[in-house]
Amino acid sequence: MTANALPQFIRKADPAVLTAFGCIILLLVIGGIYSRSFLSPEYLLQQLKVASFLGVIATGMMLVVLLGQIDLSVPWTVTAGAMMACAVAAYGPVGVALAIPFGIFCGALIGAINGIGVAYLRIPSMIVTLATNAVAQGIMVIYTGGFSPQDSATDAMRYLATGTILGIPNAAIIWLILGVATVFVLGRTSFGRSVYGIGNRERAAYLSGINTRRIVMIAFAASGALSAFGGVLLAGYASKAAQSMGDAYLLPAIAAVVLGGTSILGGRGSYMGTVAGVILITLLQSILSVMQMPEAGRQITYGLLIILMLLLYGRSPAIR
Amino acid sequence: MEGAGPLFQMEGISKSYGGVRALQDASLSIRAGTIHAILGENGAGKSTLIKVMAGVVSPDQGQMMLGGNPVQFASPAAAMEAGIACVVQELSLIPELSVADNVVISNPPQRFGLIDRTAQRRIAEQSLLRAGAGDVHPMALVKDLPLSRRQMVEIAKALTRKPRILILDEATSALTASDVSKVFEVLKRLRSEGLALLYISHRMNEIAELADECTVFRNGRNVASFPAGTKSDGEVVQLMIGREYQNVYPEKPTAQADAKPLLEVQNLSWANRLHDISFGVKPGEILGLGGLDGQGQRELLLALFGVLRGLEGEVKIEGKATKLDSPASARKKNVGMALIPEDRKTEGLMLPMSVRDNLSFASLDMLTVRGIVDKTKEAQSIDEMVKLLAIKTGALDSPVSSLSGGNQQKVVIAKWLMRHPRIILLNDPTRGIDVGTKQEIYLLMRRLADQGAAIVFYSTDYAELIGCCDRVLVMYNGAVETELLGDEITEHALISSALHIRPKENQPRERVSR
Amino acid sequence: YAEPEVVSGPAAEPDCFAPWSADTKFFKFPKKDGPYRIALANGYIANTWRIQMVQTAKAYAAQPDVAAKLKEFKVVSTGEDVPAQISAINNFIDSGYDAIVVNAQNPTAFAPVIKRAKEAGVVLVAFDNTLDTQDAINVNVDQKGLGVLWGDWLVKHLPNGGKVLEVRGVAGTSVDTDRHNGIHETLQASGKDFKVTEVMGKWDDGVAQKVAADAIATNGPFDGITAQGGDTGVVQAMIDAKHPFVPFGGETENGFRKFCAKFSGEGLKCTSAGTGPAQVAVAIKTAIAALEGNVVPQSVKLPLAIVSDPDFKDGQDYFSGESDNFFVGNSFPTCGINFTAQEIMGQSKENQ
Amino acid sequence: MKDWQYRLAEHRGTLIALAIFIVMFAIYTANHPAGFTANVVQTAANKGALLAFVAIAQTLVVITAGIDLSVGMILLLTNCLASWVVVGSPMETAFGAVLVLLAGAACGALNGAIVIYGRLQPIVATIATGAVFYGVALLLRPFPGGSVNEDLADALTGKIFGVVPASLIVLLAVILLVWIPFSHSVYGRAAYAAGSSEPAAYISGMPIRRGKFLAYTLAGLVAAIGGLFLTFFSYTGEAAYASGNAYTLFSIAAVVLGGVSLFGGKGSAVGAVFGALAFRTIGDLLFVFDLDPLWQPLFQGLILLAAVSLGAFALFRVKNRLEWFL
Ligand SMILES: Nc1ncnc2c1ncn2[C@@H]1O[C@H](COP(=O)(O)OP(=O)(O)OP(=O)(O)O)[C@@H](O)[C@H]1O
Ligand SMILES: Nc1ncnc2c1ncn2[C@@H]1O[C@H](COP(=O)(O)OP(=O)(O)OP(=O)(O)O)[C@@H](O)[C@H]1O
Ligand SMILES: [Mg+2]
Ligand SMILES: [Mg+2]
Repeated sequence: MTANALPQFIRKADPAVLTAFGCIILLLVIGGIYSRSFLSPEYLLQQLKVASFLGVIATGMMLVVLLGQIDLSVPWTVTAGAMMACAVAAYGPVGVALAIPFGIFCGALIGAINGIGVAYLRIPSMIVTLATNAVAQGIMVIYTGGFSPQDSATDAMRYLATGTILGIPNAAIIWLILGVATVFVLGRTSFGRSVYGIGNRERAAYLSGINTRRIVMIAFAASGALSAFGGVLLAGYASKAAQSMGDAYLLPAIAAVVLGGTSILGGRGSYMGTVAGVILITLLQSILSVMQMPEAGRQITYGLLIILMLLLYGRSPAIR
Repeated sequence: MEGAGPLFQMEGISKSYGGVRALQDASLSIRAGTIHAILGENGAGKSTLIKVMAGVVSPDQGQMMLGGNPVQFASPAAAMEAGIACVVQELSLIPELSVADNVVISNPPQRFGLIDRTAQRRIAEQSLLRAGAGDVHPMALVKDLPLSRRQMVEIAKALTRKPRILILDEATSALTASDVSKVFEVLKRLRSEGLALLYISHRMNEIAELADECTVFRNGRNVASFPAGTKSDGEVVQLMIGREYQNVYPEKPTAQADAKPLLEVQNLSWANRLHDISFGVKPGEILGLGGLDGQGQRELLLALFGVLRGLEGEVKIEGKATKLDSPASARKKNVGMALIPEDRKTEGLMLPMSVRDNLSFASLDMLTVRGIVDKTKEAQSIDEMVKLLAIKTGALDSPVSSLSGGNQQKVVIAKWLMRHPRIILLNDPTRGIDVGTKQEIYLLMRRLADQGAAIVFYSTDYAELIGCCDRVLVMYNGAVETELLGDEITEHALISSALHIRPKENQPRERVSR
Repeated sequence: YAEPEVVSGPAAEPDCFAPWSADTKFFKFPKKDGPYRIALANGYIANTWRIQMVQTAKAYAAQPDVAAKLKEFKVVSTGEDVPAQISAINNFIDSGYDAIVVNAQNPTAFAPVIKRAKEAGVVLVAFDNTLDTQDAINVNVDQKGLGVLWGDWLVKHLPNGGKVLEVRGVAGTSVDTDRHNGIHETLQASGKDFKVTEVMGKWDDGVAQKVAADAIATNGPFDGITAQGGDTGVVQAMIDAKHPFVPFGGETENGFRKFCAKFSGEGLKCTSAGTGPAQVAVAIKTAIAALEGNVVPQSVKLPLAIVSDPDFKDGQDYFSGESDNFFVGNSFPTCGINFTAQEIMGQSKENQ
Repeated sequence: MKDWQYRLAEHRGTLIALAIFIVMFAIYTANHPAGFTANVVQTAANKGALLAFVAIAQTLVVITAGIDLSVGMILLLTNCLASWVVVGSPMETAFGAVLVLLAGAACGALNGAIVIYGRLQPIVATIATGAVFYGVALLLRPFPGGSVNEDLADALTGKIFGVVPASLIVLLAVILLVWIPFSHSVYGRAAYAAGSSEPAAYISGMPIRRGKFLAYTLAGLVAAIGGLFLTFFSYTGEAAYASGNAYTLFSIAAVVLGGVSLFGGKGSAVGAVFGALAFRTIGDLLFVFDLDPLWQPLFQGLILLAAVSLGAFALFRVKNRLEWFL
């Protein structure tokens, strides 16, 4: 039974996902040749933990990309989520208890504004999310400049981001739970089906009686919430929130989703691919950083490797 | 002018898409100065054949000869160079460019290396005129034109290339009778000028009027070639579908029960395009919408389906005034409406998605429990529909884009029938569909009506309206011009109302634009 | 307006306006009557340092004795884009401001503006990221000296050399390069065997923490650490990896100093020095002095706010109850500028 | 409809951008302490022209339904290169400038090759090439510095006859010598057509590959003109990552404000130029309104949000909901 299940699983898997996982193994082998410590469990678990933050953020990005949209408001949504969660923790035990949900809620709010812009005002997502990012930044600047809000993470945030259960980082467990939920939502719920449908052809989805605007709106709100949750975890990891802590997550999130075989045009892509993309990007960044290459060389290698991997499996079909 | 050897020959052409054999050892031979018709049911491989001819698709096997010399086309541009122009089934116009830009697209006039807009305009005007589309403004954007006008532009575009071989793949499927007759004049003139024309259509009467020679395709092969007029329609259809051909239209019920109208429309108006429309449809009734294309029939259907904003007037379902402001509200249980949209590729289907996902897409709300899809129920419903409509597909998990036009259309219909709708709006559902499938659809419509559905059926094909409908509303300029009942539905009545023929007036035609 | 006269020192307030080096020129601008219109052309704003800096500038301009000399004090932040900042300065010049204080996005890019300011007789004072020029006043932090300080600290604590983790800043900036060179040259000059692992922390806690964690997992353990910024994150990475505490040369973030005080006994021997955002006040003070016709050095050397183990005192060198994110070291006593961190950032919600 | 109505419809996006710009600039100069003077216009023009070049570059790619997220990095790369080579005698300077333009065109061509022949999606392909270009810029200028022929720099950022900003003349020249010929050529039309409907363009036998390739290459070239200008403006080169990213994002905003459709096939670089100028004026408005410094970023964000939402008003006139979905 199991002997049969495995080849079936591999046969059904997207070649893009398989290649992405192949690239991960290749990277680890190269890293391992450079230094044995790249294969040490500590290092791998550490990467898994760090990848989880990007993984949570990329999950939201993937939802939006499946719709054929993009979310450029990630940087300041991450920051806002982190800062708001920490800030609310200053208000007594209730504040501490509400810290995480409140941070996520703020992200959902930003996402909802994106959603209104994209779904109801029909502004291209690339530009609404750019604008809301600027607005979120503005609000955070005023907020931290006016007085000094509490910005240290709560114990719960610390625990989620840095704790372990049986040696497995909690962050990775969270990502796993979130991932399973996402796979379920995308594959088995009418929301997920609608997301794919809208990504392929919104007009047809609308005429099929789907409330496409609501779905788009929910997807953006979810993306905002997940970015903010990523921010909350990052704050837990660093044990505090800080301005512009989300800057480093926008391009990697997009790259991870696309390296995982999700079409940037929407309608096609699997969550396993995103998982592979996230791990790939995290490992790549980490190995390049530790290999002591000067920044210039690192950037060039990073760029070239992404292009190379995409050329391996990320090409659109030829017209003929 | 005839009598010489064939101008173009194809031999042993095969083409497979994955597991699907679109063409299998097909051959064809066409002569200059003739119109060669290609017939075949949906998915027979006609479009694939001409795509090979036009350099759009490269064959897996086989040779092509042009004027006796072997040729191979690396791209559409190469085929064009060789004098083959193509009006394809999937329109090849660029929506954001103007009509003039599109017409001269393959070889725009240039001055100093830049496109000469004045000359381009002149050429475009001439071509449009030649194609019988002088009413299209050359500066209008293609995306703003109705489908029928786009088809005319497409023909004008092909003519601009001064081809030796002109291929029309269901070029007339979106056209109304008057446009068709204009196009026919053009085609006949071209034939007399010595062109070879390849003509694909599912409309037998068109082929009878035009063709000199016919070739029938079935399952990717050419099964017979014969001079036009040497076989009866019945024989031809039998060749196409490989079985006996019977009367196309199902029996109409003799008298309607005196039921209350299920759908009622009162004084419906919209944005200068629909004017004061009132009618009702009873359960079991098939109400036809007739008239020239673009007289508001599509808008009427969209209005009923909740797509249009700012409607005036009232829509009643079972006598209750009901506000329909989205397809979502129109498909609700208490309304139970379904719309088979105009353009299946952009409005009916998500082409890259699987047949399965497309089939269940409109019924997700009924197949889910608290938002979660019930897989068993879904599979059951899908099986039921595939059987009901005899959808031909390799695998349900293959993308719906790999189905032939007719089967795609069946998927669109099936996805709505899965909801068991009470009110069914059909927007030209048989466009580009072979006779066999058409017949299945007519039968289905009648069966649904007999089961108590109210059907509103718009068609550009008069014969269909006559054959299927219990009642026909002929529309003109956004209003109901005439209502024809039972035996009143004749070709003569349809055409004269459609053309708004009153003794004195002679309406000048406006330039078409939206 | 005439150009400033180049005169000989000393400056008007020699303790505050200390010249950068022995051969620094001194300027005497033609005296102008007050009150003055002064502008601050800031670049990027969305990080704690810059926010704190802007707040300090406002607070300083609002101090009664300063406010009395000012007719207008205007702040514009133009973001990361150098041309936008250049344009802002041009606009200030065209609008007739008397002095412009600038935190330059790029030290070399302002030559054309400096020219224009000079022609218009506007006093231009640069601070933090200063300008490569002899024609404007620079209020300088000795970035390389900072690197040297950290290098010396490590040399002192690691008499036999060892493995050092260097967490650098943003690639391609002069601050990063200067500090790195300071560290590098000092370690090399010591003659000891230092093996340095460099990673780029981008002066950001999150980034620094991640790269430090990676470096520890692959190249660790280290015998000493130095970081230019994001130091709190670096210490956090050590804690998370259960890396033993080692000598550390770092910046002046409150969070970092909190850690230094807390873990001093366990081996986290720190020196914390840097460039507090309050230097903007020195820059404004310099501008006013110049407008008043006082002698000022072309290049002012700011004192470093240095605190080293075991001298970290709560409530003075760090604030255990406050945010990790702000920069301590806001007082320049020689200039009469004595903001405490709380005055700027510490208006907590209770006293709002 | 009459001919002029079609023409108006064709240029609507550009005209709206022009109107937005004029209104904003009028508010700006009316409140500027120095008023509407040649100096104020020159300052605004220099800053605006720089973004306008990047916006033209972005437009070239966007009309093919692509997007160039590396455009800001090409700007940096060419800026760093220019700070090495555009110096010395007039001959050397001229040679250097040509070299810089070629380098930019090569970057664009690389993007084009990867997108067209490698068949990668432009968004990701250019994220990756952007990293490469930035790396090269950093190799050229590990830290800020370099120099430029200052006479040329001053001439091109100065005023002609003491009134007209030279940067605007250069901008006009780029439009006349690059954009107009391209958009009126067969390849330009192929680029538009590919952006509007690539399969249709392909079936129509248009030279889509060459058209798109040319568009990407010219985008690199125009971005390099921007890079040159940045060098003239600042006399130096700097590989500032954040600044490169900012230009990329600004160029997208400018292009949208300029009525260019991000879905491809529609819009004009002239509109994008006005979009860029309008976008820059948003920043300038800070200067004339006495806002608390901490409120400035929010103010800018809100104006941007409002400006991009302007297009949504047309939505309320849409009577057929299907038009929401293109
Ligand atoms: N791009 C494609 N990918 C996979 N299968 C295809 C593709 N195009 C066509 N086919 C298959 O090839 C067969 C022939 O299709 P073709 O479009 O040539 O039929 P046709 O005779 O033109 O039918 P219709 O009358 O419906 O237009 C069909 O079975 C179709 O499913
Ligand atoms: N979008 C496309 N996807 C895949 N193949 C294409 C596409 N467009 C063109 N081709 C192929 O590229 C070749 C040249 O096509 P086309 O004439 O459009 O390009 P060109 O720019 O004129 O030529 P080239 O790029 O080869 O110099 C043809 O073989 C065609 O099959
Ligand atoms: Mg066909
Ligand atoms: Mg068909």
